Amino acid sequence: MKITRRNFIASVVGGVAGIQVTPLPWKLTDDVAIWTQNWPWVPVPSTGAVTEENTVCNLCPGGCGISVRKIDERAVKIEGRTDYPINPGGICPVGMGGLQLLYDDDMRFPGPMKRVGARGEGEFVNITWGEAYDILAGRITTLRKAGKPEAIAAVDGNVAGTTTSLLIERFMQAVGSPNYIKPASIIDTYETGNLLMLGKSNPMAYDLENADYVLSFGAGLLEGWGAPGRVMNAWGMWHDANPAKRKTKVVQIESRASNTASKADFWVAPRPGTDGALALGIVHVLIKKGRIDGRFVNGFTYGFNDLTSTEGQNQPGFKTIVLKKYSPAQVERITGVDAKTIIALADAFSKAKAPVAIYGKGKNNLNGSLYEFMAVQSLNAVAGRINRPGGVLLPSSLPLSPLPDFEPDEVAANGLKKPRIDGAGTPAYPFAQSLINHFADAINKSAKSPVDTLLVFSANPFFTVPDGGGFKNALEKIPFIVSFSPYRDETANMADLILPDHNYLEKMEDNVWPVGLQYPLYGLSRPVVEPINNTQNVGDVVISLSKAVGDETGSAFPWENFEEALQVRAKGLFDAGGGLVRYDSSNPAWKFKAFGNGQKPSYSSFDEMWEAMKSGGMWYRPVKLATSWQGLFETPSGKFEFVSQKLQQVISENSRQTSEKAALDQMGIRVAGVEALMGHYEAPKLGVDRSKYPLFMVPYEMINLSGGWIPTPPFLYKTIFAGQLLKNESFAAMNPATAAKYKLHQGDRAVVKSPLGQLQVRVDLFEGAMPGRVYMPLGFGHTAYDEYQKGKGVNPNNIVKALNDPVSGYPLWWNTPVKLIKV
Amino acid sequence: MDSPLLPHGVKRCTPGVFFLWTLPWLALLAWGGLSAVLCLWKGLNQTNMSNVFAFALWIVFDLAVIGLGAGAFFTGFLTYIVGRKELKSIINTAVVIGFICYSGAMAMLGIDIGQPVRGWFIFWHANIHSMLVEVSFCITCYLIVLAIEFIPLILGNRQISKVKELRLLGHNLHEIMAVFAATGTFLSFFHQGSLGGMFGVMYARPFAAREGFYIWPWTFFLFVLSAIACGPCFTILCTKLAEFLGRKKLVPDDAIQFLAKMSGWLLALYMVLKTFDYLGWIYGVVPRAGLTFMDFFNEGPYGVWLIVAEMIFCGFLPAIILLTPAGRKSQGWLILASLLNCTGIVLNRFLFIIVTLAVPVMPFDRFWGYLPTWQEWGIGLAVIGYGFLVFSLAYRYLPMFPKETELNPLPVE
Amino acid sequence: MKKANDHGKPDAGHGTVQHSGQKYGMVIDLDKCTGCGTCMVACAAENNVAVRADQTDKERTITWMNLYKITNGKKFPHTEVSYFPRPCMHCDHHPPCVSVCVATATKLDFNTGIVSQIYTRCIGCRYCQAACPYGARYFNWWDVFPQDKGMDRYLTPEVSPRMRGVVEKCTFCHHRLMRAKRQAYAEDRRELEEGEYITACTEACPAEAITFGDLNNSKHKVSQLIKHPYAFRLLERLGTEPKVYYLSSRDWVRRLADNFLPGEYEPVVNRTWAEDEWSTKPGRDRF
Amino acid sequence: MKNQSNSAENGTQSSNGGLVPKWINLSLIVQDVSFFGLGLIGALIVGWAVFPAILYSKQPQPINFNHALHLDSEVVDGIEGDTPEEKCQSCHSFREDGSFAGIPKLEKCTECHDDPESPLGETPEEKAFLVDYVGHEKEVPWLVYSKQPDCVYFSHIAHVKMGKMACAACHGNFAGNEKLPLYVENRLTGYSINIWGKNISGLYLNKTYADRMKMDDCAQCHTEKGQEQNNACFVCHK
Repeated sequence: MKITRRNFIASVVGGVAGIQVTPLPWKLTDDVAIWTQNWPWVPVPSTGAVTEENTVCNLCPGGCGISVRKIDERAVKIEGRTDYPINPGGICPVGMGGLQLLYDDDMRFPGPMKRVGARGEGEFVNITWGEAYDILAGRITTLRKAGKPEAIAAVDGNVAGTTTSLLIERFMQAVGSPNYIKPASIIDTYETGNLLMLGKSNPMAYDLENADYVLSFGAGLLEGWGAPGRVMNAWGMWHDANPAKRKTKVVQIESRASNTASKADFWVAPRPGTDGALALGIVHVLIKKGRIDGRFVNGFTYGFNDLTSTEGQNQPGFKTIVLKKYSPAQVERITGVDAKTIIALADAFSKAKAPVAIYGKGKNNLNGSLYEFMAVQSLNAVAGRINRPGGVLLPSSLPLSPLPDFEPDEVAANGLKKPRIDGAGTPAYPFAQSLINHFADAINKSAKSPVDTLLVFSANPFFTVPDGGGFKNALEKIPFIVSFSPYRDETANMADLILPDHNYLEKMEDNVWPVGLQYPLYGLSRPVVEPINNTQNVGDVVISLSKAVGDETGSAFPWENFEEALQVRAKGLFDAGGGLVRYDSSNPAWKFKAFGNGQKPSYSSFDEMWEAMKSGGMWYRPVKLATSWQGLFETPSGKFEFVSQKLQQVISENSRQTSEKAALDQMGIRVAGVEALMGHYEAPKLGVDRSKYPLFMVPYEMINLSGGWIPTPPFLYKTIFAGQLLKNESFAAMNPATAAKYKLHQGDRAVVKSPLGQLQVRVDLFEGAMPGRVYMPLGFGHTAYDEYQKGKGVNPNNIVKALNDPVSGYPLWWNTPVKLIKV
Repeated sequence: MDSPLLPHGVKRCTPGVFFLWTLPWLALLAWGGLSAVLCLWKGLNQTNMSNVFAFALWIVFDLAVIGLGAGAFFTGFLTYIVGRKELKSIINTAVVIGFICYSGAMAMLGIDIGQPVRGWFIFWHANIHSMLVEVSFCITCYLIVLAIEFIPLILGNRQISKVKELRLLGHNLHEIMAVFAATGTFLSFFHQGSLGGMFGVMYARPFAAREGFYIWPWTFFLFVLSAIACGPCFTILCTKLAEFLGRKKLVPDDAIQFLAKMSGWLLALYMVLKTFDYLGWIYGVVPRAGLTFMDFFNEGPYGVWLIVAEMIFCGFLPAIILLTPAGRKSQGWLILASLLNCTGIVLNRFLFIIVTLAVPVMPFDRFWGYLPTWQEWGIGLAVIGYGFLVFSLAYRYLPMFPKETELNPLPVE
Repeated sequence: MKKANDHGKPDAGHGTVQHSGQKYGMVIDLDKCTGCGTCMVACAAENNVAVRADQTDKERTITWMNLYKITNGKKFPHTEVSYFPRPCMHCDHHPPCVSVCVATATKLDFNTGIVSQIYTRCIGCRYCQAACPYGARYFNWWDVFPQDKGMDRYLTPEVSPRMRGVVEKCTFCHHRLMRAKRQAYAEDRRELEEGEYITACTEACPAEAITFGDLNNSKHKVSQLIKHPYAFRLLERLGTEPKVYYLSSRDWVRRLADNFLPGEYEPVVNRTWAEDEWSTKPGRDRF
Repeated sequence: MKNQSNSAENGTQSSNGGLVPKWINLSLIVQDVSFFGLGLIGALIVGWAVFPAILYSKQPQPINFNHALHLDSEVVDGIEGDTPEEKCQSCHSFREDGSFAGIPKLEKCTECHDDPESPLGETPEEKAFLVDYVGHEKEVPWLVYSKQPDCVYFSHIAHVKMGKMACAACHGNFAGNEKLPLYVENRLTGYSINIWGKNISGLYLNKTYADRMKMDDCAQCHTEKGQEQNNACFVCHK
């Protein structure tokens, strides 16, 4: 019988009716919903055994104690340690985002690579470690054979004194090149200053935790200065909810309402670069009011009172000069801070039980000004805050054993006699270790690059040097560049050869004396995860490389591997004795104890100590004062020198060839006589037509944005405010009054133009910005890494026109004359 | 060529012309279709909605059309429950419009939620405390009711009614239509109300929050009232549009006039209550939240003018026109009034949704603005296209206007 | 203020209740807060929060813990900046988001005081976002997880990654409570010590500005801190009864925590405090 | 509408003739019913037989582990414990932090099966196991019957140790298994059938907790045991 349309409909109706009483429609509805709950493209993190591995964060010289939470072999979270002296519990945002630096493939090199694309494109192909060594060792050997080892140069971003940096420096000496360059950081300013005033380049030791009045000259306490973990923890203590426990007052001296300035108890805003004058203004008031520490000043200082020169004539001393030149009224003219405030500051400082004046410039990444630092130290000295609880302490450096001496071979010896390309240590910059800006200038000035092969370690000078893009240009001229960076940073993209280091969580490394800490601490980080890429610890690489170059160089590195080298140095810690390798936060290392702190070392042999250090990550000694003033200062006078005789000697030596005037000019000093030998203020000679560039551009640093060679973990961009970055445009903060002059409103686009270049930004109207200044954040404007960073904002370093800081020769990066052009 | 499908004794344009007429609406539908695919496939990142504007254009459209569609249940109520015979000549139109509005709204909601496939959780895991659940339940049920009310009309098609069973079915449905009208009225009352309740209960959003009676904030009742006040006007507008386009009278004046008068009274009543609502809000809720009325408008594009427009020009003005016999009897004024009335309800919904979300509650939070993407417009406009299409089809092939033949007798050949 | 609680909508069965068990809450000291953003990063890292290439789209990025920047609006050099770290407030009285949820995907647990959010139940209608005055709820507009970059390797199994189209929010790191309980059970304990369960942001804050604990337990530090004269909550007068408290010695900061009609705000200095455990000196004097 | 009602009237008039209205055609009705039935039956077959067959995939375990054998103290010693739970935990153990290790890793097996060359028994399964896994130090890719989706948090220690529940209460009696059952997975949801339940209809007459591991079952058990507070969402969801 044929099926009519009617029959068909009937059966369909039957089917529809029937299907309702089967699971099909109902279970399907349910299952489809369940499917959306388990979409295959949504990752399901694997489970497993949980472990917490303790180590030390080496993303900045601060060196916080961290513990990495692992699921089987996978690291899933970084947390602060409570059993580490620096940071009881917390860490900074960059450290917190560290795992993204470990696991973001696009940000890292998979292994040794060779450039194939044009420079800067970041096009590389994989090679083996063997090939990598051959290429590099071959090149070095050729240069040595040609008798031009000095054509090899190294830029080393590792903190001075770390074993890695010592090995790199040693390697340069072994191959025979004097051109070992380090980017200037605040540490260099401290050490030079201490060398002049204390006679030894001591680590800076501010006893913040025991101070009750912290007068911070530009130190970005909350922007990442010192050891951020330590400083912010101190900040928490200073602001205890219980007023009874809230003893410490913080005063921030800075031209912009930074977090530190806003959160401080009081904010003083002098013009950028005039902090020194303000410090001396306060000294002036203290002297006037007789609130100086006579015992210290008379007993243990040199140059406070008038001096008699070698020729026997009377010269004004520190006191006379300060009284003459730095009265509140005069200082008000220089700094723009009104005299009343200066007097009030002096009163508060002298009334406080344990005040301390600290010096800094934002984070530690960049240098400060030598004379400014000396002025601030003078304030501490006048108030007798040297080697006093809560003041500036004078601990001796870590008792690490030096690496054994070695005899450079002939080639090397000759090479080392050649002058440094950057002119550091020459009469012009007698105290500078290295001058990265001048290094770049020298290359840019010469027709053919004096550097043939550049080795870059833990640094990204292309991005971080405040030189208006000078280093970038230099890189283009250098024939062969080798990067040891684990990250695809700008400098690495310029490189011809990549020998990638481990990520900081994959490697063993030491952390020597976190910036500003008041007691000796040696941090030791260890691998907490297996290397995920084909990388090698740069320490080991240098050792292998030296052997690959030849026996002469190899003989300078008599160690199997990097850990051995670490042990050699750590031996000194053991021999010194009394070091602790375990920490209990209930007994803080910064607390002064009547009879020591009663803690005894928990080890009896070096090996025990070493194992304990590897698991605990530390060796430290609790804070203590130098008991005797004898030999505390290693200056010619054996005292704290307001007026530096070391500097005097150098100047007089230099003057011998020429005139004193010429000698001073050469060093960039614009005052003469005793004043040139002490902390003072001198207006920089801009050499720019201010009518063309009426404003100043001041780069500023943020704690939630990595301005250094370490990339910023993507998570941190969540913490960036709309007024700092929007889509791919970064903002320049300026005072509404300033903006109004250029008819600029919130969010408007404008070009910031300096003699060295221009950058387009968007305008952020900020009442906390000093009128006449344009503030730009450091850390944006990367042209490398991955989609999270590339092309986000602009990098102020590219337009910084930095003058030389007198004597030290480091760049004055905080005062670039600019103009604004509305777009 | 489709003449056998056309109702008896009416004049309709040629299929060609009709096809041309549908083109723009089909285009809108296509646009909407594309947008819908994008939103379902790629997710709601296709829209400009954000964590601030969690509700946006689509919800405004939803609430607006559901409000305008209220003509269906209210006319049904008047026709079958109250028994106003003259409305029989317009009830079909009202039902069709209602059906269009509700089905359109449902479609939009389906795309608006982030996990459409889980939509049925609303019913399965219902949270009885949520006004939105009440809305969902009632709207779904009422859509079914509307469909049932629509059936007899469809069965009235010349060809379909040739089948005896279907003809009878349609006839019988007609007999019991009162039951559905009653159900519809009940359901509508609650979901129209809950739609208002949705916003009134947001007690942490001072701009929307309202006092209320037992579990119902005042907005609950106001939304019902505003809906039945403007629903009929929308029906009138649609009829007038159809009459204008068909160049003929379709509905006797008595029906129109009665609806207009009802609208007028209800609107007037609504405006009075709404005035009290605003006053109560301005002097109660707002200061209690530490704010003043103007605080809501000191930033952004959404100024106080919105409220002025809602109350004066789209509220009292149309009410007065509709209540003055002369006003509602003159074609022009009637249409103007209806237009204003409908605009008023849309404005009201807009205020409750967009402005509520645009105004920050935390003093240090900023004011946010919002502009829809073409995908959002696409889906919104598609509903309009869909409406025109269904309405035109119904008009062409179904006896939507029973009085049409009577009002326009064909010339005897 | 009490009045404010009673107005508003019928108790959706989620009204202020006598918490049978714990009532976890948080106190954030804004004087200690340095605005560094570690809490935000710690939160994102702890809870597998998605991160996209463009995080500046503040209307759509996900930040369970969000930092709001506020200034006193004074002219240079008297300008001050401060920050409001804003997790979910875990409102205790009839949380605005809970009663509106259509699918019962979010609830207030009376035994912990924590407002839960179940991603697999959420249908993404976003009514809760509209109802929350704190902007604490975030919708997953995208379906992103940087698997391709290998960044899914740091995802923790303790929090399930969210799929597109659902709402998520701060959970007070509820998984850490589970973790702590599991540990306690392993040690044959049922009760938790103070500090055994704290959120990731509490743990991470380098200034120790965040305190977390049981508000029902008078021994816990939080229940003492909330009695501090400087203690206040966000939008208190709406009657949501947040379980997140703030401390600030600065009046301009406290004033910004809620809306006030002229003359309504009374500075803390004039307020005397019953248990005179803390003095009420204004924290920020000139020097 | 007018003309419609007219036509309806005509219809009824015409039916006055016979007992059955003229327009009712019996043969037609019979036809309709039978075709309706056909459709119905077809649908039932599709819904109850074909659909489940398509929906679920079946796979065997990589190694057919014999629980019964291992737990037979005559044959295997070293699996200590007085209670069944302790016996289970000697392989399916808790970690120090209270988390549950679940199916043991290879290292657990190799505590006894340490030498790939010398099997302890003579079953082919063991030989295969020794060669393929112990030999290559490769983890066995076990298929987990009771694997909950990622959104679920389950604390074994809370149930087994603190709640004193028997493993078998939820997992059924695996101890007695000579063979491992096939692993049956829902193709659409990826759920093991042990979670949603073997009964495709989801309707059980007298269900035991070993039949299913759905949320409702957890909630029901909590309620029965007076643990309502543990029905709070976050107790079991993450």
